Amino acid sequence: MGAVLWLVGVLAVGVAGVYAASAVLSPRGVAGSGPFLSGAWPREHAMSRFHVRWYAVTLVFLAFDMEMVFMYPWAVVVAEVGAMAVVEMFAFLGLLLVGVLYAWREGAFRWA
Amino acid sequence: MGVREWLLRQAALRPRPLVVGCPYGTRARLLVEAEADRRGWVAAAAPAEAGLLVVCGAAGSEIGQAVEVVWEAVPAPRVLVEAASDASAGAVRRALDDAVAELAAGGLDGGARHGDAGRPVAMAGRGRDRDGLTLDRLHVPLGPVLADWPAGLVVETVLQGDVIQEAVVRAASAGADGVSFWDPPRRDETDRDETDRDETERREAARCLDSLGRLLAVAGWPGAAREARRLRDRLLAGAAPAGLRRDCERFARRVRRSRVLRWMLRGVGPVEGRAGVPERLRGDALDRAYGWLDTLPSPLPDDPAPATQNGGSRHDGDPGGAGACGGGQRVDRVVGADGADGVVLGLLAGLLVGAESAVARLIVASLDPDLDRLPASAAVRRG
Amino acid sequence: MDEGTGAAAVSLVVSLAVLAYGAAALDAGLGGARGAAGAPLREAARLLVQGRRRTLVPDTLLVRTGTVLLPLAALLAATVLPAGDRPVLDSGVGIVWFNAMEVCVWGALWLVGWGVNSVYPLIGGYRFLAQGLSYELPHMFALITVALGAGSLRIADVVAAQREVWFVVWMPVAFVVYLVSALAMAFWGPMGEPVGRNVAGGVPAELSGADRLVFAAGRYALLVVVAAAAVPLFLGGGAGPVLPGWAWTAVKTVAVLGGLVLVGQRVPAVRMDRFTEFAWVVLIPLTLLQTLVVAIVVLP
Amino acid sequence: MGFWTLAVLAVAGGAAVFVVNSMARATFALLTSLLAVAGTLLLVDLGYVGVLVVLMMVMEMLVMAVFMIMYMMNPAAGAHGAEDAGDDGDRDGHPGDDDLHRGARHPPGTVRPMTLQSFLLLAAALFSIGLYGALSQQSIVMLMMGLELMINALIAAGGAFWYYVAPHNADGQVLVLVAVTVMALEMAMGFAVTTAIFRARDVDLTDEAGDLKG
Repeated sequence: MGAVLWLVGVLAVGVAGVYAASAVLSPRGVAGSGPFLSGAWPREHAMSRFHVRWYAVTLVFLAFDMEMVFMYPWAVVVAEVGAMAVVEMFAFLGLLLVGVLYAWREGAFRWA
Repeated sequence: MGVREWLLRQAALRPRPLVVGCPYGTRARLLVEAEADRRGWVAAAAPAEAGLLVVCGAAGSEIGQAVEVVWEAVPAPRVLVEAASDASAGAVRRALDDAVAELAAGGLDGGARHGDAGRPVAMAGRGRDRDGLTLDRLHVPLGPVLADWPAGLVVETVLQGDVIQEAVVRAASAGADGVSFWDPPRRDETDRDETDRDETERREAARCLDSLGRLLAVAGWPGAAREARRLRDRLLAGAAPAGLRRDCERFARRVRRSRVLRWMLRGVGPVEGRAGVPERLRGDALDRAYGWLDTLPSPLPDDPAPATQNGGSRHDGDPGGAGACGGGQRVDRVVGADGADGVVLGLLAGLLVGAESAVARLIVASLDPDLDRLPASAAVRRG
Repeated sequence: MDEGTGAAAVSLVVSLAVLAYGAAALDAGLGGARGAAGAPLREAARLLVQGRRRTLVPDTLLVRTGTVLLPLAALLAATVLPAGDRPVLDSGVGIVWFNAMEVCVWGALWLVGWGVNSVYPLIGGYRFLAQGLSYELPHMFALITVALGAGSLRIADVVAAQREVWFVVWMPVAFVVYLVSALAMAFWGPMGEPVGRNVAGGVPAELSGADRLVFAAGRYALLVVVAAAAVPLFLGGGAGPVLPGWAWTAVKTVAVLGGLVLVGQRVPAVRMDRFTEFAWVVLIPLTLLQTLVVAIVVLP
Repeated sequence: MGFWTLAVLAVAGGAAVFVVNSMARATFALLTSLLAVAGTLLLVDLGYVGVLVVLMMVMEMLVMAVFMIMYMMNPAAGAHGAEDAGDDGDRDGHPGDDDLHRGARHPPGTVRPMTLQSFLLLAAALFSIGLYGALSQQSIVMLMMGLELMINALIAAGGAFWYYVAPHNADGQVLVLVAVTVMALEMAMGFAVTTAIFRARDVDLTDEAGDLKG
């Protein structure tokens, strides 16, 4: 862990160095400007309630995501536990895939 | 401060140009693009990454204002280059050389550090949409200053998320009058000789390559886009057509082979075959791209004799010759042979509503209207 | 920190920097730049002397966090990869660590995209999240298949398990899926829509100067790391005749990295509104099938 | 020392969730808290669980950010000053702040070794902040953040109990895994419900959604 902290330190020094060099070398001051909008001035802030069309995908994703919590340890012990582990895990995955099929049929993966 | 000067000199060798096309500025844009490619410069997509703002053609008041706003957003060191519609290849080269020298000297450092005071900006307002969720809407104009975008086209969109809810399509007012570069100079119908026809076909093929370059760039295929533009430049420079024809065929094969491109363009921006809609606009974006590819090798003459009409300047690497758009000759204004460019403006708004941002760009690029061919009154279409 | 780890840390930093520079130079060369070998240096020089700018009321804290998070995530992900003889962090859960650090890129891109208060970066940031939802599960299943084949989550064990036959030979699907997700993780080439030209450069569209330099360096570092991870995971690590282990690791990493950079110029961008369906309906079942095959093979 | 740094970070991040004005910042403050707790788990040899919490929480918080931004009445108040202070008056200067910040500024004078007690202290602090949030917040999504802080406390406590009380069998670790799963479930259900309510009635506040009619 010590070496990792050392690496993070090296990165921090590097990034700080870049910013320091930039502060010295670049023109003084910070230029303010509007965001790029093909030459127009924005009428409203871009930070807004961004309508995410794929929100249905996120919910399916969360379900599968949790699968991983158990699947990583499972991968390590399959050889010890034997066929039962494979059968159980793939039965579980099969159930989840049925959910995916349903979501697919409902058009959850096509939003545009 | 020797370090800073040295870094500036190094940096000036690879500036990122943001190229702004203006109405009737196609010729200048082609010259600038060819010259930038020759120097190995990579074009910028946004002012923040640019160091060079190149305005091609006469901006006029509307685009001029837009250029001003974008210019504010370009960080120093920066240089603004204006390439006149009738600039020669040599003039463009010199202007870019001057720009490099100026960048190496620190560019327009400009003491003006402007804040964001003055212009009020509100929080976004809400509106219904097809999902039944009432969420914020943003007004986002596409064009006139946008990379890989038809010169002078403005699409004022209302976005919810990244999907276009409303679109108003119009042409920005032109700063000057002129003829489309893609319509070659002619004398009279009766007076057309062999060379003129070759020239017409050559320009048509070059136009297809230009449009393909734009479409492929928007489709995120930088390698093929660059190849299309290089072929276009060679074609206009009057390179030996034999080798060019082979390269065009190879390019067309390469583009057709791409399954990913097929997957991504199929079904994008479908145009029905109604009356009044020219054949080449029909189908989806992929059909139109393949249509351009079809017209590629055929018009190239087999004999390598270059057209002599404008020969002198063409050997200068000057597409179309300096006199082409420069007045002096009697030129007829040709409104795109089939009127397709006007039709596109009518279709666009309807196609864009409901499209996601990337799809919208693909739709525009696949139709690629040449606004220089429109009648003077700018059309406005709402959707 | 003992001497071996220290050496590993130093060699990690050096090789990451060298490879990232090489990737940038290769990309510049393929992109048509003249004098490509010096192109990244010139670009760095340009960004160092470039003025700093600020858009309208940005959330600077979030932007800076996201910008710095990008190289940080790449570096931390690299700690479990053996750069020389051994990794800096010889973790028993190295594969999960790699996965976790790489996921931090989601946060980095979204923070930058949201924070600058500009439409195009905002769209880019959300595009990357949609991309994440599509590539992450096939990617995880590919990693799990590797762990399953080795019976361990430690990367050294994974390398050891390939002494006889490389995983790429009998897990081809997982390897291909890994490469696709590697492109997606580093938002590179065909998976580069979050930084696409069609949204004016996407996430970093409003960054200039030092911010852009750190972002770009982080992106190249990330590309190197995802390419380098393919070597211990699928290509037998340092195994090979004649040359020492570190040299083979380097050769294989350069090969994978070169391939990824090449693909960036050669393949059009993939949009998530089409890819998501493909990922869920084709890639996930396919990788699961691969996992099943491997699970049956490893049964005693 | 490492533990106390992380503990202070976790508590400060948790408190910041209900203090900062911008939704984006609130989400990432919560993420900071979660990652700091994951760090403490790494300190007590819970390698897999610690790294897994990092992996899952980063993804979940970004999903959170997606919904948070979609439904919150004002997604960016922090960036735009006081122009809409009316919306989040309830988040200004709640009583818990001072204590927490005092804790943050004055870590224990003597660096105590990490013990079960110190973990429980951390868990209790996180749980209280979470409970405060869950009870005081009106917005459904903010309320969920409170719940998540409480689960975060559960993760810290569960990990510590495993390490200090029963390190020889894996039950404690499984408990933490279950807590992580519960958190994801809570998010999935919460967001599904929020979306449905928002679509039907255009509200995202608990009080307005209280009646079961319609």
